[in-house]
Amino acid sequence: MTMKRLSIAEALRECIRGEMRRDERVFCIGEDIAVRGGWGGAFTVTLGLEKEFSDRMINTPISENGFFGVALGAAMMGLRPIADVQYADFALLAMDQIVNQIAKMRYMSGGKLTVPVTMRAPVGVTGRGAQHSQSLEPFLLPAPGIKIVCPATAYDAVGLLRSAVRCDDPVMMFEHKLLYGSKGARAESGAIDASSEIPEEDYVVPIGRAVVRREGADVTVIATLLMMHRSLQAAALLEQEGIDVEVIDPRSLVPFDWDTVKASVVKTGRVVIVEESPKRNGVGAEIAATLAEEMIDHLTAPIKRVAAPNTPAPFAPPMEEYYVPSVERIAEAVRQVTSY
Amino acid sequence: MTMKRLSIAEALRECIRGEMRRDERVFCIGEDIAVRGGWGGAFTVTLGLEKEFSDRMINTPISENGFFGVALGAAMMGLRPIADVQYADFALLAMDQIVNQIAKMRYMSGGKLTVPVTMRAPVGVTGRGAQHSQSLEPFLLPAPGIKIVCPATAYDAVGLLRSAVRCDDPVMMFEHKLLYGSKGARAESGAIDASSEIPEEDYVVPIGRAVVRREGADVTVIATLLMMHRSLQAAALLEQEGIDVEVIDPRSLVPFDWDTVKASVVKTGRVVIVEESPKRNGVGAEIAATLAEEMIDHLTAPIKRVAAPNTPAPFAPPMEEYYVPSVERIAEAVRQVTSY
Amino acid sequence: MSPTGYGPDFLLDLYRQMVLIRHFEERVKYLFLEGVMPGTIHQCNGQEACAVGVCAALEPADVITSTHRPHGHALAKGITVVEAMGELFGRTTGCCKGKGGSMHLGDLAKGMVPAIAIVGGGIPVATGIALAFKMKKEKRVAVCFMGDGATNEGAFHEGVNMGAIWTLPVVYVVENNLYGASTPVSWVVRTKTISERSRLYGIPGVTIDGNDVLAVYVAAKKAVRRARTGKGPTLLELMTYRITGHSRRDPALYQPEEEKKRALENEPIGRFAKYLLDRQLADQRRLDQIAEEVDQEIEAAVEMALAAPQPKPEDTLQDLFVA
Amino acid sequence: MSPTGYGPDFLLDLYRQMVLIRHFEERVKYLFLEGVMPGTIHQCNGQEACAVGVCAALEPADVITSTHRPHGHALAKGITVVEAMGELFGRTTGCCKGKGGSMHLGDLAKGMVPAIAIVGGGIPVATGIALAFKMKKEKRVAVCFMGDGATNEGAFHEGVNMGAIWTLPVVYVVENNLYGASTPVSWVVRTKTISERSRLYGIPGVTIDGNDVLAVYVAAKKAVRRARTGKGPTLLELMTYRITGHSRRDPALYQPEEEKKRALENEPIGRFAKYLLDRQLADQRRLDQIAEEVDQEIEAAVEMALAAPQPKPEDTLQDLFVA
Ligand SMILES: Cc1ncc(C[n+]2csc(CCOP(=O)(O)OP(=O)(O)O)c2C)c(N)n1
Ligand SMILES: Cc1ncc(C[n+]2csc(CCOP(=O)(O)OP(=O)(O)O)c2C)c(N)n1
Ligand SMILES: [Mg+2]
Ligand SMILES: [Mg+2]
Repeated sequence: MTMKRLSIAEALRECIRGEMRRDERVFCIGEDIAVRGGWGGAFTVTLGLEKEFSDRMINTPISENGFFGVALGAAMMGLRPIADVQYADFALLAMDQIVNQIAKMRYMSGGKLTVPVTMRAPVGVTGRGAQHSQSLEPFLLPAPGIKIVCPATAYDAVGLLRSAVRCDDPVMMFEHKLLYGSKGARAESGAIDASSEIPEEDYVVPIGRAVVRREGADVTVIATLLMMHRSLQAAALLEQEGIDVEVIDPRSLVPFDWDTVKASVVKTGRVVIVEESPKRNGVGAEIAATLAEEMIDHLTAPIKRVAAPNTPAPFAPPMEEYYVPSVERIAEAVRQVTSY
Repeated sequence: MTMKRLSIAEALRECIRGEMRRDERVFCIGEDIAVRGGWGGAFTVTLGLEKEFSDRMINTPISENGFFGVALGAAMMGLRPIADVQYADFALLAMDQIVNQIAKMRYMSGGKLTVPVTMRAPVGVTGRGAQHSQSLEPFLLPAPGIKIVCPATAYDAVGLLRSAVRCDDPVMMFEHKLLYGSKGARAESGAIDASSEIPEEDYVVPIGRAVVRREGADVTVIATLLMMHRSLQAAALLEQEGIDVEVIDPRSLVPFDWDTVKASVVKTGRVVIVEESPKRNGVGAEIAATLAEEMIDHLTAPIKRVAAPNTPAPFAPPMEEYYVPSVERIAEAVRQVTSY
Repeated sequence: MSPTGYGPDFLLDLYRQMVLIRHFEERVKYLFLEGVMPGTIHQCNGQEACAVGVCAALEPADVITSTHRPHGHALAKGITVVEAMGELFGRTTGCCKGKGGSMHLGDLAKGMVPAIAIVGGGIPVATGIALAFKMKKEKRVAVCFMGDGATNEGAFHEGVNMGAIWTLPVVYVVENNLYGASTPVSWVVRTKTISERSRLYGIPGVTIDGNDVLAVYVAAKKAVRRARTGKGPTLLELMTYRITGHSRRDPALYQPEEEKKRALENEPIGRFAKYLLDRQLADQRRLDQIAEEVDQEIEAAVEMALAAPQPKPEDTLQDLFVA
Repeated sequence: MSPTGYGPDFLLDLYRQMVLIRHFEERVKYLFLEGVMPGTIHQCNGQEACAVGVCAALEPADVITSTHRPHGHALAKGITVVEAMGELFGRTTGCCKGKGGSMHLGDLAKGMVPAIAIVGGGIPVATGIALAFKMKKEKRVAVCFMGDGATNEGAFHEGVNMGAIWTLPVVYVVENNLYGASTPVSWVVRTKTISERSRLYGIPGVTIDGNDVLAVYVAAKKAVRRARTGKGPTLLELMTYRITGHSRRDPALYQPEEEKKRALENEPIGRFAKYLLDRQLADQRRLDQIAEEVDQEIEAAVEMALAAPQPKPEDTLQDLFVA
């Protein structure tokens, strides 16, 4: 079994290439994804794919609501679109097609049709101000009918994208700008290495399965994407203080792997949930609420959520730094719940 | 002080009329709001207002994203629009203008401008299937920059709308189709009487202030809109079983009146949160999460959320009845937490 | 009226379909007002020639999208009265097993996507259906029904533009009934016709008498052929009128009496009956017989629907995901 | 070139503004590549005549909306170099106190809404600004800057349609630089010009050489007069070219070399310099002097910005709500 070390952007590109070779029903649709001399979408994921798949890289006008609807129509006819927006913020323009149509169509049909649409959207606060920074997970979690995945490593990105493309249900994949490892003109300052050894073989990461990134006995930290990496850094820091942190990466938000999380909570009795969105009704709200409903007898300290404040993302670096949960803020939250 | 008994639809109509008389900057914008022989929006709220305010009832094309953007532009120039969508579901078409523009504009300007936009949207599952039934609260709670109110009575509808129109910030008011008391061709089957005695004088209900609808010692039930009424019915039922239920109507979701809720939790130690949305990341998620973070030592039983299942709204009546939390389901949840 | 040369079977079938839709709507309205039928309804009385004329130009494998006002489209595309009535009653025998209801009638097996009740929402979807046909090199055509009001939605602009730039096999059919809900089209559209809007996208647009079923059929046939032969979309504007309320109990007081009166004189079924009688393609007895057959079919469907099983409450939890 | 009859002060001011914008962009690019300036940037090199020509036709009380590429619009509408540079550096002296950044430059006090970086997002907003002017019976005009790519967004359709049906005092300005990001306009628009799209809404549309600052000024003047006198919107398409990357370090490899070369020969500042020199409205020394003054102004602004206070971290929590 040969392996290659790939960044998330590279790994996704090779994964899409492989899926398009494997299944001619798979195609890509989005803005700036198929221009020679262009960037392969906003973060180089589809770079160069138009050379091999000239007919299956549909480069759209700037019409987000429109092309998500197009993806839906094509999917109902048996194709398997991968639709991407350049920034998750722009998916707000397509909320009708995503939430009212894509998510509900199978249900409204009485289960008679399938909607195998894969959607991709980059999230994260990265120096671009309020309209290019949102983590859209909280806006899609309340929408029944869409599976949601959030890979933090290249290995998971490939495995989850394969699962998504092969799944007959709509799947939204949120990717983090600072984890892509995009290169050249599209490199990001502040990027973190999320590359992995990618096996040659055709593996998948099942949707709905969490992974324990680090085992620990004292406290359970739950985080995805960039916050997962920062949580691992915080855990390393806390180790020196004698705090043994378990870090769980849910990887999928819908369906959510409650078994893994609950098993950890039984063990540690303490929970910190970290996310990059504003706190109100974020990802952590549902996790904390469910644990409060179902696990209260196992909790030996109050649950703690670490999140952005309830404001849009500010531009200036000192404010942005304050806005996004830092390693130190995560560590401090862990200290609080362990010293409760 | 003279009073008139008015339904919510009538009370809102008189309130809007009063605000438009008081302040010539106030105007209404939306679909089918100003047609003679029409219905005054989808639920008769603006019925006939075009006779008195022919220049200030802006009847738009079917262009939701567009007219919310128009409202924003007009508001920045000093007018005070009241924009409404016919069903909250359609606000998903306007999420860019609502979430990316209206909510962020003041913040992005560094606090230099104001966005006095009032928005109104009818919610509730009412026999119309999956695309005319959503409660949109969960989709706006994660968007910083919008205040959210949910009046359950005509008194509150007037008081909160006055506050909203006079407030320099964007306010979204969710109204419930079954509480309007709309008449004639627009009457709803299954409607509940939410009418109130409306004082003549110019009162307001401050945004961010909850109300205890029923005092009780054993358990705190938190609910807005239709679910508040059903919770009161459940409380009446449970009284006969010797369970003393406190029912809190937050009325505002942003800002949220934590003081009132927490005081109640200190007293009862038990919490049931009821809502009409699918459970995942609903209104109850944030309330439960916050209580789990801040009030865990006061809780003598697990928090319980009563909500719709994580599916779109089905059409057929037996399924719809199962979908929307009933008085009995609320009562059963209360019994569970009190017998814990 | 329209060019002749059609056989009487074909013409009488068009007639039968229009009568079926009209009587279906009338029966449904009655059931609704009686309180027997749940939900809300948007009916197409007066617009039958649009659904029937367009769908007559389609193959079974062609696919339509529809709107909040889908009953006529469904029946014209081959959904049976039993399947439609079952769905309106929310029974398991309905074409969406009771999950959809009136506003989401449809069945892909019959070439109809569950109707999309978000105004304009079907336009990008139909475009995507056509994209799939083109990519799969299938000679099928997508037809997108919409109202005049829908042409002001952003989705119209985005969807039609993509259909145009990619030269897709799709026909955009605008049933212009002069009102978007209660709002007159003249308030919200400044051009004389809606079909002119097609020029913006570089595709042909035509305005047709939408109450003349044969004119509709001829124009649709042409647009469908254009689509099927790879020449791209057409915007077909069908001038018609809704001779009932917008929904439920709407008395449509915003429609001027004079206008309503003219519309009643111009409604498509009476006009087509006259056409058939004038040319002796049928006699009154035959037309009456059709009406009677149709009524029997509807009545049987009502009875079947009322006798059909209701979904179980917990069926709510089914049909969301495949796995 | 364009009609004359303008005083040299006016013409030299147009020149000065264009040079200011160009040099501002060049300095900013350098600061950005050096890593001194935070964030991302979208620059308007080559498109200066659009911003300057249009804004020269406006009164201070008129209001513009802008896009992800707003530096030129901001400077042309009267935001000072100090305020703009301060914002790009995220300082409290910036026109948005560091909350906005490059993509949200603006200040209503100067008649510019904080720029809207959602493509097409400003179109309904500008329409609403114009609605307010009309309702308040103020003789002010709204101008909406957008790119060619933005005209495919639903927001374009909805916004321009409302401007048209209500006859609002608004000018829709399309800077057609032949690309939406990397995508050629010919891939996504089927009509020859974008200004033709105006016909869909029943308003006038014209296509102008957007690298000819006087032609832009004349056309804008006319459209603004039309708006101000209550005759409604105009769609103004300005043909131009971006002679820098789309953003940040983009090498713009999708722009053919030949096309780039022609564009450089056709860029607006060189052309206008030649116009001024040919007509002896200025000599080279005067033009050099302008460049030097402008550079000093920019340099001073950079220094001020670098010396200006950063926002405090907790300032993040301010400015969301009034109360
Ligand atoms: C996005 C959206 N906005 C508003 C509505 C409410 N609504 C239902 S039908 C209708 C009018 C539609 O007009 P038109 O497209 O002309 O179709 P018609 O009703 O005339 O058949 C409106 C406004 C809706 N269903 N969807
Ligand atoms: C709604 C939305 N979709 C996509 C983008 C990403 N994006 C930023 S600029 C741009 C191209 C815009 O093209 P155009 O309108 O022609 O303006 P130009 O960049 O040429 O000035 C795109 C796709 C965005 N900012 N907003
Ligand atoms: Mg209509
Ligand atoms: Mg462009």
